[in-house]
Amino acid sequence: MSADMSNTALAEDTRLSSAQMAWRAAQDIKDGAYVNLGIGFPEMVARYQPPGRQAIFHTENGILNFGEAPKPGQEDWDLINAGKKAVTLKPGAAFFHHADSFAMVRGGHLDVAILGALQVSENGDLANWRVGSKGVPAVGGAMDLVHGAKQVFVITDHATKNGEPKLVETCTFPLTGVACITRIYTSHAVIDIANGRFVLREKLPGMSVEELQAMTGAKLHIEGSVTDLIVPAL
Amino acid sequence: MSADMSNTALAEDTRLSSAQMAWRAAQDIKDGAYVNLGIGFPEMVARYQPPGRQAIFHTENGILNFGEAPKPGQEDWDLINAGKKAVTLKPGAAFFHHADSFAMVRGGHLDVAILGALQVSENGDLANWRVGSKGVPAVGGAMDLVHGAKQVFVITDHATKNGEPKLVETCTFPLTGVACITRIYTSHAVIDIANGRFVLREKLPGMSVEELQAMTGAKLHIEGSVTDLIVPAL
Amino acid sequence: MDKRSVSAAEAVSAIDEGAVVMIGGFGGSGAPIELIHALIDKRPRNLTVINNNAGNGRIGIAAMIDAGMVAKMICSFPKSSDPRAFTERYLAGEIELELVPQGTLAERIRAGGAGIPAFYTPTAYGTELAEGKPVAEFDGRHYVQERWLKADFAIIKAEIGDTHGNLTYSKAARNFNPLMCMAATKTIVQVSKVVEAGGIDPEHVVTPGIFVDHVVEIPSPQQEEEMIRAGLQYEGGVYA
Amino acid sequence: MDKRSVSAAEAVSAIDEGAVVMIGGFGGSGAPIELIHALIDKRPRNLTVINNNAGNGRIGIAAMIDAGMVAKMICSFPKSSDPRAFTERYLAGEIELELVPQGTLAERIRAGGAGIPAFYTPTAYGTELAEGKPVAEFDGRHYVQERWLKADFAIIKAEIGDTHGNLTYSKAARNFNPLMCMAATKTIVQVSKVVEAGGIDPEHVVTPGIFVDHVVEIPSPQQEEEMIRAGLQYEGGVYA
Repeated sequence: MSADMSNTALAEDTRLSSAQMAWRAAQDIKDGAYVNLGIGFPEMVARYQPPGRQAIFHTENGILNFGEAPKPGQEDWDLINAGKKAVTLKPGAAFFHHADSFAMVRGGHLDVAILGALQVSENGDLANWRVGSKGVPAVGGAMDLVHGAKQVFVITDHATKNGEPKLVETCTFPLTGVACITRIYTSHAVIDIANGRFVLREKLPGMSVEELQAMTGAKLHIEGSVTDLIVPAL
Repeated sequence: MSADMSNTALAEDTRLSSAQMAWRAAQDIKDGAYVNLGIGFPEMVARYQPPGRQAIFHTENGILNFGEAPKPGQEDWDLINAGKKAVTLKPGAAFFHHADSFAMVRGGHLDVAILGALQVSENGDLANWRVGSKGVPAVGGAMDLVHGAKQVFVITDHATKNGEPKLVETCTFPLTGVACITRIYTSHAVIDIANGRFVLREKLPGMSVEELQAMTGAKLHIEGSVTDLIVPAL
Repeated sequence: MDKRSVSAAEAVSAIDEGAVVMIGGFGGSGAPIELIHALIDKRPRNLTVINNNAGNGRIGIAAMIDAGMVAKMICSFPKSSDPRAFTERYLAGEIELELVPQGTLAERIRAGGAGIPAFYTPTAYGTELAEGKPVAEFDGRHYVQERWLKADFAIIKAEIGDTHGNLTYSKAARNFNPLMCMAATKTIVQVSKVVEAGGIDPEHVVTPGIFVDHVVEIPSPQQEEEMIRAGLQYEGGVYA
Repeated sequence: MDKRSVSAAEAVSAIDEGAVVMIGGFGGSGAPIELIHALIDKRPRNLTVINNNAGNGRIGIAAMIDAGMVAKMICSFPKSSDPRAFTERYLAGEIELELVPQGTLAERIRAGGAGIPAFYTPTAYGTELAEGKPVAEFDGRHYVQERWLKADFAIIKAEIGDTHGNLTYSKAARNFNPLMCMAATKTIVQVSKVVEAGGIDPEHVVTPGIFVDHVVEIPSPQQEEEMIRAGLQYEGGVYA
C-alpha cells in the first residue's frame, strides 16, 4: 500500500471488517472470563475465542454459558439471547431471573462487556442508544452494562460512513454512560482510555499516526510504543 | 368467682394460659392465610387452628409451609425454624434464601405476624427486643416483621409478674417498631388499636371493665359492645 | 388451599379500566399469550402496561395496543421485529412511554415486591434517563435514586404450578416473571400444567406460592415468536 | 474452567489479618464448619465477621472468637443455646458489635452483591437501631436509608457444586449463603459433592457460578447442632 493514499481512500480500502474487529477483541478475553456481548455486531466476538480459551457468556434475559445458535428448525423460543435470537446451552449453564441477571451486571461480576458505539469521548463517555430526539427511543440493558462490568470495551468503525469521527472530544448524541469505556477496538486501531485521554496502542501497519489522527475527533496520545494491528483474513 | 376479689388476686387466679391466648389468636387466622409466628410462645398458635382451616406458616430462615416438630431422633438440622428448632414440611412447601424471605415480610405478603411483647403503647408502638442497655442486644427479624405483615398482632400477659402494666401510654423500653400493632391478645382481654387508642373488644367474663382498666397503663376505650372472652380448657 | 381458576377469562376477570398491569416475558419468551388475549376479549381500557418490550406484530401486547387498551407503557425496549402497533400510536401521541433501563426496570419491580420504596443505582447517571431524579454520592461515585414499581395485577407465564401457587419456569422464559409475581396486588399465572401441592420439589420452586393468587392451566400455550412468523393477528375472540 | 480446591486449608489460604469475612448459615444450618475450622488453623486476626448469629458453643464462629480472631461481629442475633464465647468478650469490651435487623442484614448483603450502594427500608424506623441513619418519606411513610454490605471473602456451605461453581443447597441451609456468594470479592464454598459441568440441571442452580471462586468437596460435613449436643470444642487442629 502506498503511503500517499488519501485518508479517505485508506479508510475505505484498508480497514478491518466487523469479523476482524471482533477477532481482535476476542484475543483480549481470558479463559474463564464472564462476558456480555452487546446485541448485533459485538456478538461475533464469541466466534473468535483463541484455542484453549473458553469464556462464559452472559445474556441479560437470564442465562450463563449459552452457546451457538441451533440449526434452523431446532429453535426453542424459551432459549434466546438478549437479541431474541435462539441459542443453545453449554454444560455448566444456569438460568436466573432478571433481577439476579442485573445483579451480576451492576454488581461488578462480569469481567468484560463489549458494546457497539455511535460515539465515544476521550473521557470514556459512550453514546450508543439514540441518535437524536426523534422516533421511538429504546435503551435495553446498555446503561446497566456500562456501569457494571469490570471492563467495558467498544467495537466500532473508526469513523462513520460519511467520514465523521466516532471518537470525539465530547459526545453530541445522548449519553449511555459517563466515563465508562476503557478500550476501543476500531476498524483501524486499538485505543485505550486513560486519564481522560485516548491512548493509541495499535494501528493498522499501512497507515501513519497522522493519518489515523485525521480520522479521529480528539487527540490521540502515544505512551510507549504503538504496535501493528494485525489480524487474520476472516 | 366473687366480685370482691382484689385485682391482684384476679390477675393471678383468673387468666388465660399461654395456650389459651394462642388458641384465641388462632381463631382470627383465616384458611389459607400466610402467617409468621414469633419465636417462643407465639409458636403455639399453630397448634390451635380451627378444624377446616389451614394457614401457611413462614419462617424467616427460608421455608413456607412447614409443620410440626419431628419425633426426637428424627431431626434434620437443615430443616429448622427461626428459633432453630427442627420442623417438618407439609405438601406445597418451598425453600428460598433470606433476601426472598424478607421480601415476603417487608413487601407486605404475609397476612399476619404474631409476636410477643414487653410493652405495647396505645398508638401501637411495640417494645419486645431489649429491656435496657445492659447485656448483649439481639433483635433477629422482629423489626422487619412489625413493618411488613398486613396485620401485626401481639400475644402477651396483660401485666408483668410484678403487676406492672404491659399496655401503656408510652413504651419505656427500646422500641421494636412505631405504630405497628393493631391487635393484642392478652391473658385477660382482646384489644384493638385504632386511631391511637386501645379499644376493648373482649374481656374475661369474670371481671369488670374497671378491674381490667386497673391492670392497664392507658385508657381502655369502648366502641360498641365488649364481648366475653371465652376459651376452652387446654 | 386451591388457587386454580377454571379459565383464562375467569382469571383476568377482575382487571378493569385504568389498572396498572405487569405482563411477564422478554419478547415472546415467557409471554402469557392466552392471558393477554383473554384480557383483550374483556377489553378494559386506559391500562398502564409494564413489560420489557412494547409488543411485536399483531398479537399479545401489540394486539392490546391495537385494541386501544393501553394508555401508557413502562418498558426498556419498545422495539421488535414488527413494532408497528406501538410505534404508530406513540408517534401519534396516543400512548405515553416511560423508558427505563432494563436492569433498573427489573430492580424497581423487585423493590416493589420487597417493600423497598427507593434505591440507588449507577445506571443512567449523567444521562437523559436520569433527568429530574435525585442523585447522591456514595464512596466517591455518583448514583441515581430510583423508585419501586408496583402493579394492581401481574399476568405471568410459568411452566408447572401447584394448587398453592408454587411455580417453576421453562429455561429463559423465567426473566421478569418471578419479579412481577412479587410486585402486584393480584398475580395471575398461566401454567402448562397444574399439580397438587407436593408435586413440585420444595428445592426447585422458583416462585413460592405466597406471591401467587390465581393459577390457570393452559396445557399447550402459544409461542409469540412462532405466531409472528405465521403472521397471526389477534383481534379479540378470533385470529384474523 | 475448574474452580476446585484440593482442601479446605488451601481454599481459605488467602484470608489474612484484617479481612472482612461473610460466613454463611443460620445457626448451624448452612454453617461451613470445615472451612471455619481450616481458617482457625490458619488463625488470621482482627477479622470482621458477618453472620446472622455470633456463634454457639465452642465450635465454628464461637471457636474463632475463642481463638481471638474476631474484632467485630455484624449480625442480627448474637445469642444461642451457648453464647459464652461472644458474650464474654463483648461484655469485656474486646469485640465490637454492629447489630442489624435480620431482614436488613439480608438486604444489605444482597445490595452489596447487586451493586446497590443504598436503599430505603421501613425496618427499624423510630428505633435505636436507626439512630444516625438518614430517613426519608415516600408516599407518606417513613423509611431508613441503609448501606450495602460487602466482604473480602465469603465462606459458604452448599450441597452440590459443579466445576464452574454452580451450586445447590440443602433445604433451609440455603438462608444467607446465596446472598453472601454475591457480596464478596472472593467466594469460597464447601460442598458435599462436586460434579462436572453439566451435572446440575440449569433450572435447579440456586447460585450461578459467576458468584463463586473456589469449591472444595467435604463429603460428610459436620453439623453444628449435633457437635454442640456432643459437647465438642475446636481449638485449632484438634477437638478438645
